[in-house]
Amino acid sequence: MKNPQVSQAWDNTRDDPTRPVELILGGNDFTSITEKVSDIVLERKTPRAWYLAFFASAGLTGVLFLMIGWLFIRGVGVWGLNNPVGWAWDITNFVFWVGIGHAGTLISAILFLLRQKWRTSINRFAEAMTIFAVVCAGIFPGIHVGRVWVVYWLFPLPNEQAMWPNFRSPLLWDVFAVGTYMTVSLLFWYTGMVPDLATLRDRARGRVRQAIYGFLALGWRNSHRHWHRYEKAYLLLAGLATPLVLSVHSVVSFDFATSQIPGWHTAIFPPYFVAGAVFSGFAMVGTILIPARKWFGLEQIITKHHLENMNKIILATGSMVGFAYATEFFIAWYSGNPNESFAFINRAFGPYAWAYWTMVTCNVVTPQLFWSKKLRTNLGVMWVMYIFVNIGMWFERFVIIVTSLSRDFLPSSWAYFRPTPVDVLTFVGSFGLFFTLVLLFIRFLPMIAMAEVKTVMPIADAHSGERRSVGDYHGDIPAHVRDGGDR
Amino acid sequence: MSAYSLEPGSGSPYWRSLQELADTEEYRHLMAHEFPGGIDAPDGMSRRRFLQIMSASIAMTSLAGCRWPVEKIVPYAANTPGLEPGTPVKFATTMEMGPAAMPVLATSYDGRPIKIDGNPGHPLSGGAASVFAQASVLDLYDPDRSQVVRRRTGVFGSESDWASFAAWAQTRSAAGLTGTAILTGATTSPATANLLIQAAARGARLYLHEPVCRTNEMRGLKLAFGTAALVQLDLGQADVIVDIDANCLQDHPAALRNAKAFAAGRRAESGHMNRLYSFESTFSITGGMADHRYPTAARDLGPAVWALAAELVLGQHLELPEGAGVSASQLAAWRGHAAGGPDIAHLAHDLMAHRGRSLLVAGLRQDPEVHALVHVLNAALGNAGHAVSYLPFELPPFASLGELVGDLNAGRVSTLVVLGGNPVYDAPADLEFGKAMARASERIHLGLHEDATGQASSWHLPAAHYLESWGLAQGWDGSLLAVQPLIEPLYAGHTAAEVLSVLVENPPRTAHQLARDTFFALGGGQGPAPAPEADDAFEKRWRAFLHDGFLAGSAQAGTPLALAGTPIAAPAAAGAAGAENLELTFLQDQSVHDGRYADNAWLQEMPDFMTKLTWDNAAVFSPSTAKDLGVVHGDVVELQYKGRSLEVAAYVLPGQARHSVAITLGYGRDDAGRVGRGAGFNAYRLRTSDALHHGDGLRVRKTGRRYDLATTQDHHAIDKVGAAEIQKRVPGLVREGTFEQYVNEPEFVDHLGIHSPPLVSLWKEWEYTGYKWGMAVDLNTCTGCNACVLACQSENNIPVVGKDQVSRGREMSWIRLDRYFLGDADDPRCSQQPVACVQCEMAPCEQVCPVAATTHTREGLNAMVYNRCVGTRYCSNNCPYKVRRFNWYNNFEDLTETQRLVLNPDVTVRARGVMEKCTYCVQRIETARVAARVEGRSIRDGDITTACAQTCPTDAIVFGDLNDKDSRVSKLRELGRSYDLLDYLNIKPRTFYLARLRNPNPAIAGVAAQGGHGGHGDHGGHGEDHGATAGKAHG
Amino acid sequence: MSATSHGGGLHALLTEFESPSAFMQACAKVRDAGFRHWDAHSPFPVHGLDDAMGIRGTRLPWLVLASGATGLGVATLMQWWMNAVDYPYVISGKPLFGLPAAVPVMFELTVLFSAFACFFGMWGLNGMPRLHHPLLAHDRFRRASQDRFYIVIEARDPKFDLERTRAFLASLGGSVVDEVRESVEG
Amino acid sequence: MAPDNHAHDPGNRPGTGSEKRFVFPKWTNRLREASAVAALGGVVYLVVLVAGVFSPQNSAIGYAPEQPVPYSHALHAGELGIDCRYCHVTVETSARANVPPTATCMNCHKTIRTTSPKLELVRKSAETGEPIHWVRVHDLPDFVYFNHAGHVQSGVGCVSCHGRVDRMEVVEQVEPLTMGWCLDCHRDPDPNLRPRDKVTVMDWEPEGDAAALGAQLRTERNISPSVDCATCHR
Repeated sequence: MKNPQVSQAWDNTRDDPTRPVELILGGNDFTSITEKVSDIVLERKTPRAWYLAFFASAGLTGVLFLMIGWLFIRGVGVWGLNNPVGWAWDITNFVFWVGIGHAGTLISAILFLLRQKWRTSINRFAEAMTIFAVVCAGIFPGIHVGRVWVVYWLFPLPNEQAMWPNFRSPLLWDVFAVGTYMTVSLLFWYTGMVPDLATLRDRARGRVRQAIYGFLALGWRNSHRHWHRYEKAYLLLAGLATPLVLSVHSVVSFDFATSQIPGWHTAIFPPYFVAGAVFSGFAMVGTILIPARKWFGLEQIITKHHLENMNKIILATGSMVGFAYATEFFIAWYSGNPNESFAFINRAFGPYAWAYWTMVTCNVVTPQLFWSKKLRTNLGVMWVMYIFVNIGMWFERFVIIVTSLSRDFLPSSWAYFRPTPVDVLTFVGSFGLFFTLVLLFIRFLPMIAMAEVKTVMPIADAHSGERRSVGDYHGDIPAHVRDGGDR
Repeated sequence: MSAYSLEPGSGSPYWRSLQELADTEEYRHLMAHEFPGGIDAPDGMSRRRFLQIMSASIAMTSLAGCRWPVEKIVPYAANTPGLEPGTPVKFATTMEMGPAAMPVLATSYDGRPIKIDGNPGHPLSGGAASVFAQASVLDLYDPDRSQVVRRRTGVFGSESDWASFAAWAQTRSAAGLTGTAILTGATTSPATANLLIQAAARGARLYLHEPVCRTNEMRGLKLAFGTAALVQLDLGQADVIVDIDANCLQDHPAALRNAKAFAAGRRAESGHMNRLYSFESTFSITGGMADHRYPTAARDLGPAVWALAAELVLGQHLELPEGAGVSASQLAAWRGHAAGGPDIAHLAHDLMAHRGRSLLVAGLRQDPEVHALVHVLNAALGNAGHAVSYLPFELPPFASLGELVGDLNAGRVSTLVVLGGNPVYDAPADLEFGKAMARASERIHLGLHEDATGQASSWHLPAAHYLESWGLAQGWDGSLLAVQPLIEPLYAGHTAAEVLSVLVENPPRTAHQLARDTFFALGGGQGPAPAPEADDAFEKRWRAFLHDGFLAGSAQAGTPLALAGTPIAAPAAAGAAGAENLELTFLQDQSVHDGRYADNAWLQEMPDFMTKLTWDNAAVFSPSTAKDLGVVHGDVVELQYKGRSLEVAAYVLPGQARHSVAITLGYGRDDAGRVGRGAGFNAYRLRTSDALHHGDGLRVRKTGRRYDLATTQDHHAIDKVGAAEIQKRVPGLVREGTFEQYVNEPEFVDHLGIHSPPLVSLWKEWEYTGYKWGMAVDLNTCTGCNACVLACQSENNIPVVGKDQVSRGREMSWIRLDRYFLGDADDPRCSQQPVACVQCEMAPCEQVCPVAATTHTREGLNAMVYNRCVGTRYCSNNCPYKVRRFNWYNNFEDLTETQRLVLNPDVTVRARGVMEKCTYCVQRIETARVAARVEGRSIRDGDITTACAQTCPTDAIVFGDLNDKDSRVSKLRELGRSYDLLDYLNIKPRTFYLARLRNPNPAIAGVAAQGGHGGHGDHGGHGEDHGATAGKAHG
Repeated sequence: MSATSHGGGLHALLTEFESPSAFMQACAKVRDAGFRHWDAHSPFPVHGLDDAMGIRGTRLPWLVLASGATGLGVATLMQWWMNAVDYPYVISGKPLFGLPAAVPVMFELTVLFSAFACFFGMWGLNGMPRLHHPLLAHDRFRRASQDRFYIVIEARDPKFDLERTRAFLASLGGSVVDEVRESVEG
Repeated sequence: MAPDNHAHDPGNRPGTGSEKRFVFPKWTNRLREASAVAALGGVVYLVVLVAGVFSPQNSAIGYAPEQPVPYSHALHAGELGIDCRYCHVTVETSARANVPPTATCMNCHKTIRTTSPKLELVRKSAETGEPIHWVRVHDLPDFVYFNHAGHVQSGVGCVSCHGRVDRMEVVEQVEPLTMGWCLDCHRDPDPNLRPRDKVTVMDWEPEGDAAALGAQLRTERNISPSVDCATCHR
C-alpha cells in the first residue's frame, strides 16, 4: 500500500456548512485514482486472505448446492415445514436477500437522481452486491416449490396444456418484479462498468487480459459523443430503476399483504418492506465495505464521510421500520378484528416472542445509537451495528412469515416450526454463494466506479478557475457548427 | 375358464384368478345371474392406472424417446357375460370383530376389494361402517400377513402347506380329541359354533379369550335375570339416557345403530331432544356428546350407580320391582354418596319424570353387580321393553383363559389349538401364558399374522381375511349374516371353521360348503346342502341371502326379562385415592382395539378422537393429577402397579377423572409387522386377571426422560397466550347453544361469530345456475367417531405418512376432526368439528396460485389439479381453514405391490410435491354425471353422496345441490342454526355447519348458563376465566 | 514525440491534454473551426462538453418512451388475453380480468421494455460493440480511459489537411500531436 | 495538481505505452450484427425445437406399435364392415371401451381360417386361457379421466379421436391427444357431433350445413362440454 498514512487528520465528517465536503481525500488525482482501483485487479498480488476467504465461501457454496441436490432428490420435506407453516426459511431467505439487494440500485439510482455525489465511491460495490443478493434470493423461490422441474409453468409460455399462468397471483407478480429487477440491475451495473472495464483493458498487461477486458468493454473509447448518450441512458436507467426499486419490495410484500392471513393482511407492508430493504441493504454494504476498504487501501476514496452518510440512512430507515412495527400494532388493535389483534399479541408474547424481541432489538433499539456522531463515525461500532441489522432484518421476515402462519384462524391447526439442519445449511450456504460472488467481483472487476469518482473530484470541473470563459452555448450554437451526425 | 393375471410374469403368487376362487358351478351361476353387474375384471389388468400402480411390473420399454413406457392391455381370454370394465361392483358381506358382526358392503374394482361401506339394508349398519370395518380392507393387502403354513419342531421352522397340515391333523384326531384344548376368540359364526360343539363332544375342551370382553355384562345379566342375553338398546325411545362408562355410541356391538338412534333423538327441529348424562373416567365420544358429563374414577362408578339407585328409591320414591335383588334399606347407606356427584338428585328427578322413556346403560368395564343394578333400575323405571330389551341365549360351554393356563400347567393339554387371537401377547401378565403354552407338545395357531403366538406355535396356519372367506355370522340383533369372498385368498389362508372341520370331520369341508350346509341346516334342512341345480327354492334363498348380506326377517325382537331376585352385592369400600394410590384403567383402543389392528396403517395414523394421538398410546392423566405429580405432557413415567412396572409416555387430557390414570391396550407389540412394530406401550404387561379393567394401587414415578407423542392437534405445547385465545375464539367457530335457546331464538348462531361490516364484494359475484354442490355438517349429531376420516382415506387414496411426519405436522387426512375443550380443564366441555375443504366460492387459495392449479368449476367446486400443481404451498398458506395437504415426500414410494392394490383407480395417486385437499368426491360427481347422461336425465338428489357422508353413522354430513330447493342439503341450509365457518371473511364456503345444541337439565345450575355461554357475544370474559387452567390442559 | 504507428493509412490526428479545462476550451475551438468528423475523448464525462462540442440532444428518450409504451401494451393485452379470452377460468369468484391485479405486471413490463430500449438503444446508437478501432490500437490513447484528454480529428473530415490540421491541433495547447493509423491486419 | 503520490515513469507504468496493445481484428466489428442475428435465430430455433421435437403432439402422432397378433382393422372394420361395438361392447355404457376377450375372436375364427398361422396366438389363448397382451396405442396420462360412455352418448364419433381405423392395417395414433387438443373440442364441440346412431360409422359426412347440424345436435342433446379442470382431473 502506497499510502498508509490514513489518520484522523483525514476525517471529513466534520460539519462545516461553509465548505463543500471533500469526498476524496489524500490529494488524489485522476492518475492515482485510476491506479488505486485498477491495480487491485491488475497489479497487486492477490492477498492470501482472499484465497482463504474464497475457498471458505466456495466450500459453503458447495454446501448450498449439496443441500439443494438433497432437496431435489427427496422433496421439500427435508425442510422443517409443516401444514400451517408452508413457508419458513425458504421465503424468509428470499425476502432477506431481495431486501439486501435494494441498497445498490437505491444508491445508484435514487441518490443519482438526488445528485448525491458521495454515492460514486460506493455505488459500484453496492450494485454488485445487489446483483449477487438477488442471485441468492432468486434461488429460493425456484427451489422452494414441490415440483421444481415444472417451475417454468410460472412463465407465460405456450404449452400442450394450453394453459397460462394466473396473473392474479402475487407470486406471478414476484416473477415479473424480481426478474425485471434483476435484469435492470444487471444492465445498470454493466452500463456503469463499461468505462472502467475500458480502463482495465488499457492498463492490462498480457494479451489475454487485454482481450477479455477489451471484449467486456465493448470497444469503449471514451468518446464524448458516446459519453453524451451514455449519460442520458444512465439517467434514464436511474429514472426507471427508481420506481422499480420501490416496486420490487412492494411486490414482494404483496405476497403477504394481499393474502388472508392475520399478520400478513396488512396495508402498511409496501412502504414498510421498502424501508426495511434499504435498511438491510445498507447494512450489508457496510458489512463488506469496512473490511474491503481497509484491506485494499481505499480509505481515501471510501471515506468516513461516506460511511457516516450510510449510517444516517440506516438510522432513518431503521426508525421508519420501528414506526411501522408500532403502526402495525396500533392498527391491529384499532381495526377491532380479534384475529388480527391476536396475531400481533402472539408475535410479541407467544411462542415466537424470542424472535420478535430479537428483531425489535436489532432493528429498532440498537440503530438509535447512531444518533451519536461519535458512535456513527466509529468503524468498530458501525460494523457491529451492521451485523445487528442483518440479523434483525432476517428475523423480521422470519417473524412475519412464520408467526403469522403458525397461528392463523382455526386453533386446531396451530403448530410450531422448527428448522432442520437442511434449512440451516441451505441458508448458510447462500452466504457462501454471496461471498464467493463478492470475492470474485473484488478480484476481477473494478470495485469502485473510477470514471464516476473522477467526475466528483474538484479537478474535474472544467470551469474551475475560468468560469464560463468558454462562453455559454445554451441553444445558440450556430447551425454550421451543429453536429450533423447521428444522434 | 380364463386366467386373469398380472403383466408380466402371469401367475404372481399373491394374485390368482377370480375364476379359480369361484370355480364352482353355483358361484359362476351366481355371478352371471344374481349380480347382473358381476364381478368385473375385464380389460382389467390392462387398465393403465392399475398398471401404473403396479409400477414394478411395468415393462419399462421406451420407444421414441419421448413416449412414456409402453402399456399392455390384457383382456380376458373367455367371455365374461355381464361384466363391464372399470365399473366397480359392490358385494354384501360381514366383518366379524369379537362379538360384533358388522354387515358391510365391499366395493370391488377389477377384482380387488378397495373399499368397505356399511350395508344400508341392515339396521346394524344403516349404511354406516365403523373405522375398523373401513380399515379392514387395508389388512387384506398387508404385506406382513402370514403367507405360508409353518411347521416348527424343536427350534427349527420350515415351510409347509395346508394339505400336509390337514393330513397330519386328520391322523392325529382320528382317535378323538382328548387332551386337545381349543382356544377361540368371541365368534358369532353358527358354523364355527357347531364345529366347536362337535369338537367338545369328541373330547376337546373349549376356552374363550377376548382381551376386551363383555364377560362382566353377561355375568350381570345372569345375576339379574338368570340368563345371558344380548342387550338391545333403542336410544330412539329414550328421552333421558344415563351412560355409565358404556360409551354406547362407539364401544358397543350395535354402536352404529345406537348412534343413529341417538342422533335421531337429537334433531331439535322435531321439537324434541333427548338428554344424555355420562359418568366416565376417560373422555369417550359418548361423554363428548353428553349434556352433563361427570368425570368419575372407575372405582367410583359402581358407588355412583348405587347412589343414583338410592336417590331414585329413597329420594324419588321409585318402586323397586319384584325380584330386584336389592332393597331400599340396603340402598339407604348409599344415598348422597360423594361418587354420585352434586347433581344426583336432579338426575334422579329427571329419570323419574321420564319413566318408560329413559335408559341406563353400563359399560363392559363395570362389575357384574353394577350391570345387575342397572337392569333392575331400568325395569323399575319401566324402560325394559322400550329403550332396552333382551335377547336371551345360552352361553356356550367355554372355559376361561385362566382355566386354560391351569390345565396347561397341570399337563392336561397335549394339543393346543388357538383359533385367531394372540394370547401370548394379550393375556393378562400374571397368567404367563407364553410359558404355559410351551407345555403343550403341539400348538396350532391360526392367524392373519405370524405374531407372538404364531411364533410360539408348532403349526402356524395363515388365516383367510374375511374378504377372502365364506362363512356365516350372527348380528347383535340375532340376524343371520353372510360372509362371502371378493377375492381368492392371497396367501392360501383358511378360516377357523375349516381348521375345526379338519379336526372333527372326515373328509373335511371347505368354508364354502360349511357355510352352505349350515345355512341349509338353519333353514330346517337335514344333511349337506343340495347342489345348486338340485333345489331351486333353496338356491334362490341362498342367493338372496348372499345378495342382501343377511337373511331377511332373521332379526329378533328383544323382550323384557323377569328379574331373578338373586341378591346384588354392594361395592366394597375403596381405599383413599391420592397421589400414592392412583387408579389405573385399561381401555380398549379406538385405533388398534386390543392390538389386533396394530398393523393397520390407516388406523395407526387415525388420530384418537380425543387425544388426537397417532401411532402411540399413552398414560392419560387429568390436568390436576398431573400437576400433583409434577408430570407434564410427553414425560416418560414409570407406572408401578401390582408389583409390575411399565415405562410409558404421559398425556395430560382435560376431563380425565382425578386420580385415575388410563392406558389403552393393544400397543407396544414387538411381534407386529413393519407398521405396528414399536408403536406405543404394552399395557398388557400391567394387566392382571383379577383386575382386567381397573385397579388401585398405582404409583407413578418420573423418569426424567421425554417422549415425542405425535398428535394432529396441539402439535406443540400451547402457551398461555394461545390457550387464552382458544377459549375466546372457539365459541365463534364451533357455535353452540341450548335447545331452549334455539326454540326461543332460532337464529341465535348469527350473534356468535366475529362482528363485521356488511359483507359485500367489490365485484359482481359469479352466479351458479346449474348444480351448486354444497354440504351440511350437523355439529349437533357429529360424535367425532372418525368414520368419515377413514372413509375419505379409503376413497381418496390418502397416503399414510408415519409417526415422524405426523409429529412434524404433515398428516395428509383431507377431513379432520377439530376437538376443542372449553372451560374447566378438569371438567371441560368438548366440541368436535369436522373440517374438510369447504369449497369457498371466493376461495382465497385460488387467487394466489401462480399456475392456476386450483380453480373454480362452474358448479362451484374448488378444483385442485394435481398435474398442474407446482407446489408453491401458497394456497395452503392462504387457506383460512388449513385444509390443504402437501405431499412433502413421495408418500407412495415405499408401498409394496400388494399394498398398492387397495388404491382407488378413480382417484389420482398424488405425486410428490403437489398439494391436495377434499374434492367433494368429484369422482363420484363425475360418475353420476355420466350415468345421468347415459340415461338422458339430470342428476337427482341422493345420486351423489360423498364418502364421508355415506358412512356417517349419525347422518351428520349431508351433500347435495344447493340450487335444488327440495334437496336435503338446501333444507338444512334454511335452518336457523346453519352458519358458515369464518363467515366474516366473506369467502362464501359451500360447506356450512349446523350449530350444536345442548339440552342441559334446567335444574342443574351452572351448566345451563355454560350451555348458553357465548350466546350474547360475551366470549371475552369466559376466556379470561378459564384461560390459565385450560392452558395447562393443552400443555 | 514519436507516434505509435501500425503502418496503415492515416486515420486521424490527435492531441493530448492533461487538464479538463484546457481540453474543453480546445474543444470549443475545434467546434468553431467547423470540423465535423472529430471527437473528444476523456476518462469521464466532462461537464459542459456537450455545449463545447456542439452536440445535439439524443433521441434515446423517445426510443425508451416508445418501448415502454409497448411493454405496457404487451402486458395489458397478454394478461387480458391469457386469463380472460384464451382460457378463462374462474378464480376466487373474481372477474376474469381485473385491472388492479394486472397493474404490477403492467408496471414491470413497462420498466423492463424501457430498460432494454435504453440499454440496447444506447449501445446501438453509439455503434457498439465495436472492438476494433484505430484509436484502440494507439498506444498513447490508452490514457484516454485513465487520466488524459484527447481531441481527435479524423482524416475523412472535409476540412482535414494533414499539415494544417496538425498545426491547428498544436495550437490548441495540448502536449503532443500524434497520428493515428488504420491497422493493417484484419 | 496534487503532489506526487505516484511515480511518473511512463515506461514502467501500465497503461502508458510500453506494453504492446492487443488489437481486436477488424472482423470483430461484425459482432454487433452477429449477436443481433444470433439472438433472433436462437429464439426461432428454440421455438422450433420445442414445438417440433419435444412436443408430445409430434412424438405421439403416428405411434403404431406392433401387436402380438397382426389384427387388421382395415380388414375387419373396413372390408368386412363389422361395427366397432361388436368387439368394443362397453363403449356406450362404461368409461372404458374394452378390448375384446379372445372368445370374441373365436366366435368367427372357430370356423373361419382355423389354421391361419397369424391366428396361432389367438387359438392358443382360447385353449389355455392365457390372455393376449395387446399394446396400448391411445394412452392418456394417468391423471386424465376420459369416459367413453359420456362421449359416445353425446354423439362424438369414434373417428374424431381414433381416426379412420377402418383403413388402418396397424392401428396408429392420429390425433395428438394433448390437453390443448381436448380443449379445442370441448370449447367448440359442434364439428364433432353427429346423430347418435352414426357414432360408429367411419365414413359419415354431414349432409347439408354441417355447422347448423352440429349446433342443432348440441341444443337437442343439451351438450355443454365443460372446460373445468375437475371434468377430467380428479
